Amino acid sequence: MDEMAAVELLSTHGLTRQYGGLIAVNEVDFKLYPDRIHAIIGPNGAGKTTLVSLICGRTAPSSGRISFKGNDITGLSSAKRVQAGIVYTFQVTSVFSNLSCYENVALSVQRNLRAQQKGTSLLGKWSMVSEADIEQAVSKYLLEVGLEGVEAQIAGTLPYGHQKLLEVAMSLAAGPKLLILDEPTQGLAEAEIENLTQLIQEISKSVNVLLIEHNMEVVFNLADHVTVMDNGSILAEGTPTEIENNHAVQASYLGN
Amino acid sequence: MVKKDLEKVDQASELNLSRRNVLGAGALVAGAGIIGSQMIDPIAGIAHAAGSDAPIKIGFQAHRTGIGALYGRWYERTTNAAVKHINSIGGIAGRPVEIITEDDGTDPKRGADVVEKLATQHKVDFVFGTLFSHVVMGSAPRAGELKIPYFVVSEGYHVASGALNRYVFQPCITDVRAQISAVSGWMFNNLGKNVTIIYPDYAFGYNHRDYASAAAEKHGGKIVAKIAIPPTESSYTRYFVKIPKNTDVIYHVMVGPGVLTFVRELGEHFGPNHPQLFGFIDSLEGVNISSPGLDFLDGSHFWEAMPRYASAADSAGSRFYRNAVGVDNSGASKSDSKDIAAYSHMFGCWETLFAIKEAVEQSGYKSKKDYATLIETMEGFTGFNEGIAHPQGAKAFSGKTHQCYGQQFVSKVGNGKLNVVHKTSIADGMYEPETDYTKQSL
Amino acid sequence: MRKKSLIYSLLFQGGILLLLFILQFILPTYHHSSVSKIMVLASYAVAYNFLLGYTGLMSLGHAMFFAAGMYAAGLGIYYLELSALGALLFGAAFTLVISLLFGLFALRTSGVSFLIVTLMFGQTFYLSILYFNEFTFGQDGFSLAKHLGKLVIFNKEYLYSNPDVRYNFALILLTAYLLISTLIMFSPVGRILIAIRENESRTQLLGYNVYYYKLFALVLSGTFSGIAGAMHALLFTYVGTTFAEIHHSISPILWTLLGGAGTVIGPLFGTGIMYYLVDIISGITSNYQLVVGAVLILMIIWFPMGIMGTLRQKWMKWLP
Amino acid sequence: MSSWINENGPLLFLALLDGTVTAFVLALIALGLSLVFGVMRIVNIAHGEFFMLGAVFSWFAFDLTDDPLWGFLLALVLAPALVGGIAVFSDRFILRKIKYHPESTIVATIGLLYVIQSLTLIVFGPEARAVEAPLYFRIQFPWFGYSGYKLIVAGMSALGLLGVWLLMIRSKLGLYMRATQQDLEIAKTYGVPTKKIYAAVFALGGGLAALAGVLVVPIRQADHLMGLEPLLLSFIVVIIGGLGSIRGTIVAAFIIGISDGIISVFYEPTLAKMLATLFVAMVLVLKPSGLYGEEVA
Repeated sequence: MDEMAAVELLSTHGLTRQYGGLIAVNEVDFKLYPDRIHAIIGPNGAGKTTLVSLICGRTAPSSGRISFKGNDITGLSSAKRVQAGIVYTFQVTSVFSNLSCYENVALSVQRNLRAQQKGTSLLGKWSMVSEADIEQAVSKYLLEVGLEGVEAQIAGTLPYGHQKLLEVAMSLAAGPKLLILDEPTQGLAEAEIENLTQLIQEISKSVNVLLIEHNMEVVFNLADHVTVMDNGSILAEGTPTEIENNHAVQASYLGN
Repeated sequence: MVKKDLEKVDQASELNLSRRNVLGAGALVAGAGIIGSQMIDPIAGIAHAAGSDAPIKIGFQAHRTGIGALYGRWYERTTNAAVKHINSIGGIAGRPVEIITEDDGTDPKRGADVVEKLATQHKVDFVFGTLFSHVVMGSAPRAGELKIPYFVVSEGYHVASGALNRYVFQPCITDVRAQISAVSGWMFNNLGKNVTIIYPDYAFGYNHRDYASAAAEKHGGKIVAKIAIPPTESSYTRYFVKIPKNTDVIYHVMVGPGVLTFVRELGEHFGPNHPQLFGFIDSLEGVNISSPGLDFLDGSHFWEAMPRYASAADSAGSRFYRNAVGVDNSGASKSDSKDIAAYSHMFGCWETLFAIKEAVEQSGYKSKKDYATLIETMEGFTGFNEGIAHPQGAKAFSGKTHQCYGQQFVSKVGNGKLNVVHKTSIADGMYEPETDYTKQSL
Repeated sequence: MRKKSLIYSLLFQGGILLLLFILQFILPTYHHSSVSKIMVLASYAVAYNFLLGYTGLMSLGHAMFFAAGMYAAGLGIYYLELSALGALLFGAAFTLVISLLFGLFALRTSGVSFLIVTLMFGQTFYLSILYFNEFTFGQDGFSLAKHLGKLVIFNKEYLYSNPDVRYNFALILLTAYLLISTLIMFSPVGRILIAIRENESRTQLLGYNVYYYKLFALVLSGTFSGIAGAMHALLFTYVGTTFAEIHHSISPILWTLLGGAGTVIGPLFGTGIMYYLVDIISGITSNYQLVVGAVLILMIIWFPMGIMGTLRQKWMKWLP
Repeated sequence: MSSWINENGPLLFLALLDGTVTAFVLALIALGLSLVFGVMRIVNIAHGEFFMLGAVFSWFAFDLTDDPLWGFLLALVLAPALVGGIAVFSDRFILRKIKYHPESTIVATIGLLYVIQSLTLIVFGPEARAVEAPLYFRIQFPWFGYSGYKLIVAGMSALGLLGVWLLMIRSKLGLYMRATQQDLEIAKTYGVPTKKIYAAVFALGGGLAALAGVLVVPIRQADHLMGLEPLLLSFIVVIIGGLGSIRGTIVAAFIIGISDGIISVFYEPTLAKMLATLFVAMVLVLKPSGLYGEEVA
């Protein structure tokens, strides 16, 4: 519990989201500390995806607050949150399937490059971003996820596993401070899962990772810290070992 | 409306490219293109000299589709009948007449294209036949640019007002200003002094509003209310409550598909105790007077440019014309008694073709290079005599305004038909010319 | 890869524009004039395509922008005695304001709602031209022939409606639109617009404020449509409500889809083909609208990518 | 106040009377558009042409029988059926082929609008043709008279609306329609024949417009261009009421019908139309769900 002393990267306070009569996320106080892989697990309908949707701004909360690096971001649009460094990768791949892989990653790269520009130009900041720089960065990120050479391919024609990797490349290219991976291993073959696990390990050296995952093997392999959700609330928190030994968790979730 | 002086044609050098490099490289390219083209001078465009028996080609801009289609069909029938007759009597200056028809969809955009197509692709000698005033407004500038005589049959005031150009003539249908001036005097003197005017909410209607008001002043009448109805309206009852109680006469002029509804709802609104009605036949052009619900019009009066129902008073020319265009004695098509003619407008097509014939023959027009002579000849005309060529009646013509002035009729509805009760003189409709096209260069 | 595409497409468009430049010396009078008109209308379609083809927003009210530019230029010449260039700039500025205001409201909606909002705003604009007829000359419209000055090139005077002036000004307008469209489409901003068309919410989650980019596309498209309208007023000297009617909003949809939505040059082909189709049909039958309707239906069923879209898919992958 | 009533009372009364008649007819036309949107998620731009076809078929029936009453009764049965048939045909051979994609549907139905209008022009001709009312009498109020047939139109429209309502809540078709409107995928898994439901709804929508055409034609004659105006008005109504909501459509038809009547009578008709269209645009922008409906995607 020594990490408690560290300053949290992200925290929520009484975060709630209701859909009609259904409370998907109920008064959740969630804390995420830097420099470790944090996993959220829980049965279907526990509110995991809703919680991360609230965090990345795809969904507006019914009540409660969210802060990131000490700033209140509850009112920020999803785009602003990406700009602040909260980047989300989709559960079901959501690449631009009609565009080439190059375009997919370039979209993400160019925003980051633009944000790094200092000074102004008559034609606006976009004119200061050069295509050569974009090209270079795209290659770098594709290489990083192990997809070198696919630039010209149309994203929708890639095998599913590669689309997931492309999605990760897009997220990395956005320059994340916190990378949220929603069920990254879902639908992947055994070998692909292993590959992805390694990649996440690698990424986590420079980027904070929040992982939502069903595959317990992956969770216990990767995570430094685990939050268990059930019925829209946090059921338990702790290291993987602590969670494994938690009776409540076993009863509600791990047991099956 | 703001009247602007018309003499700004020669105001030059607004975009002097040689001095101000405003458009940069693009301008240079344009300049090169323009000058290049000027030097080469497109091979086409210059009319080949026609042989003595080659047909005179007349382009007919027809409203076959769109809101003008009803009139357009009768304009086309009349035109074909006139050409048939002209060719049977030896054509124009010994040359047969050929009509080339293009549909303009009653749309000013397409109208301009049609004028262009007739002039430059079909290489017609003249363009003629346009009715709807917005189409005339859209097409006339192009005729001016192409320098091709353009004879309209529109009854709009736009020709005589000076809004168009020297190539546009309206030689054989009286403009709406003169029509109103001619018949409204009769209305004020015979039907009543307090008049409510109901008119369509666009230019044609404004002419009625403005010139009827002017006529009221002249004849000691009073316009007690002016009710504008949008052209898209399909129900009129709610406008009728705005008619003041002291109204003696309702002056109505409506066009478009709603006319019948208009009249019928007027009847429902007032019942038997209604003010006098004075309408422009435009309200019922192409509509059978004995249509369901129109019995209410019994005893009311209409302006007609040419009486729809034949009578003993008709001239020989008028009878000849009625037969030639295939209209029976009650104003319907001889082949379909339900098909009522646009009788107060379509004569304009017939007469205009004869006016063209007269101008061509008098000027000795041979080909497009004789346009100037032809135009000057027509500007020299002072009128047309009644006869087969001009069955509607004699007309005065003003070379300055390019507009003719003819007699008008007032008819009363009775026994399910229209009976002429008054015929105006040409002078009743004349007004001081407000423009002089002869001063424009050709 | 991208650079090569850019060079290819500039060469391709340059070739077509060069062809158009040369054509003016060859074409017979009628076609010379038709092509001038096609180029102005195609510029309108290129502007429209910017919104439909590249940003994925379908508007049913674009005639509003075309007419706004046309009326601003025309009324500016009529009342304020503006010069031709002044009128063009005035038309551009006016549509810039109109499209900005319009965009601020309308872009709060999307999909079918956006379509209907554009239709309604377009209709309101049309009705207001009729309503203020004392000022706008209502349905009849007005001619600029007497109010326009002349163009002077090397001390020689030309009317703006001179066929060669008309042709070359139309060509310049089209060239400018094609060039600007191409450059934008090959820039990072173009990439964002395409991303919005493909998947708006995903684009937002890449950190882009989608609203601003849509607003940019709408204002550019609207203003360019307005400039095309102003140019039309100058070169064809007639201003009228027919250019504000709903039919004039439907036309660029037809031209763009036929030519290929989302291809820079497609709208030019679509406009040209439709113009000549209507022209030829109206010579044969009296019912060209039947053909327009049938083309719309058949195209959307069998040929939804349009001419250039299909060509791009099959052969010209580099086409922007 | 009392002098105002004396002066403007008849105006107000007429505005309300006329507005009510307009509202009933408008509700009938707009309901067709609304049902199609609600269930099929598409906007049918050719809807006004279905109305026009109803009026035109009515004229043919009148011409054929040469008797106002029999012609009217024949048209009442035949016109909605024929138009429904055209709608089913369009659904099968156009809309289904483009998979009801919202924007493609708009383009396709614009095409359909042109085709129907042009064919009508060829077959029916350009003129406006009158049809005699099956029952005609005039009601004399102290200040003005009014067409009795117009009141019959309002009554019959009300019956039509009631019919649709019963259909929606009592019949299997109605149940299927509501299920499809709620969730297409779930409806499919529960065995709702959604293809047939789509065709039926499109036919029903067209049939309602045609029915309105039949009712209205003795008041205002039939012509091939009469479809655009009711289309725009129906849009206004459907949007203000909330796309897909029957209750909203009917309420909005009354708001629009009566307010249009009042603004036209007391102010300017063109102004009334301008304000109505602007109002609709603003409703869509500021309250996209309309009065009762759900948000439009």
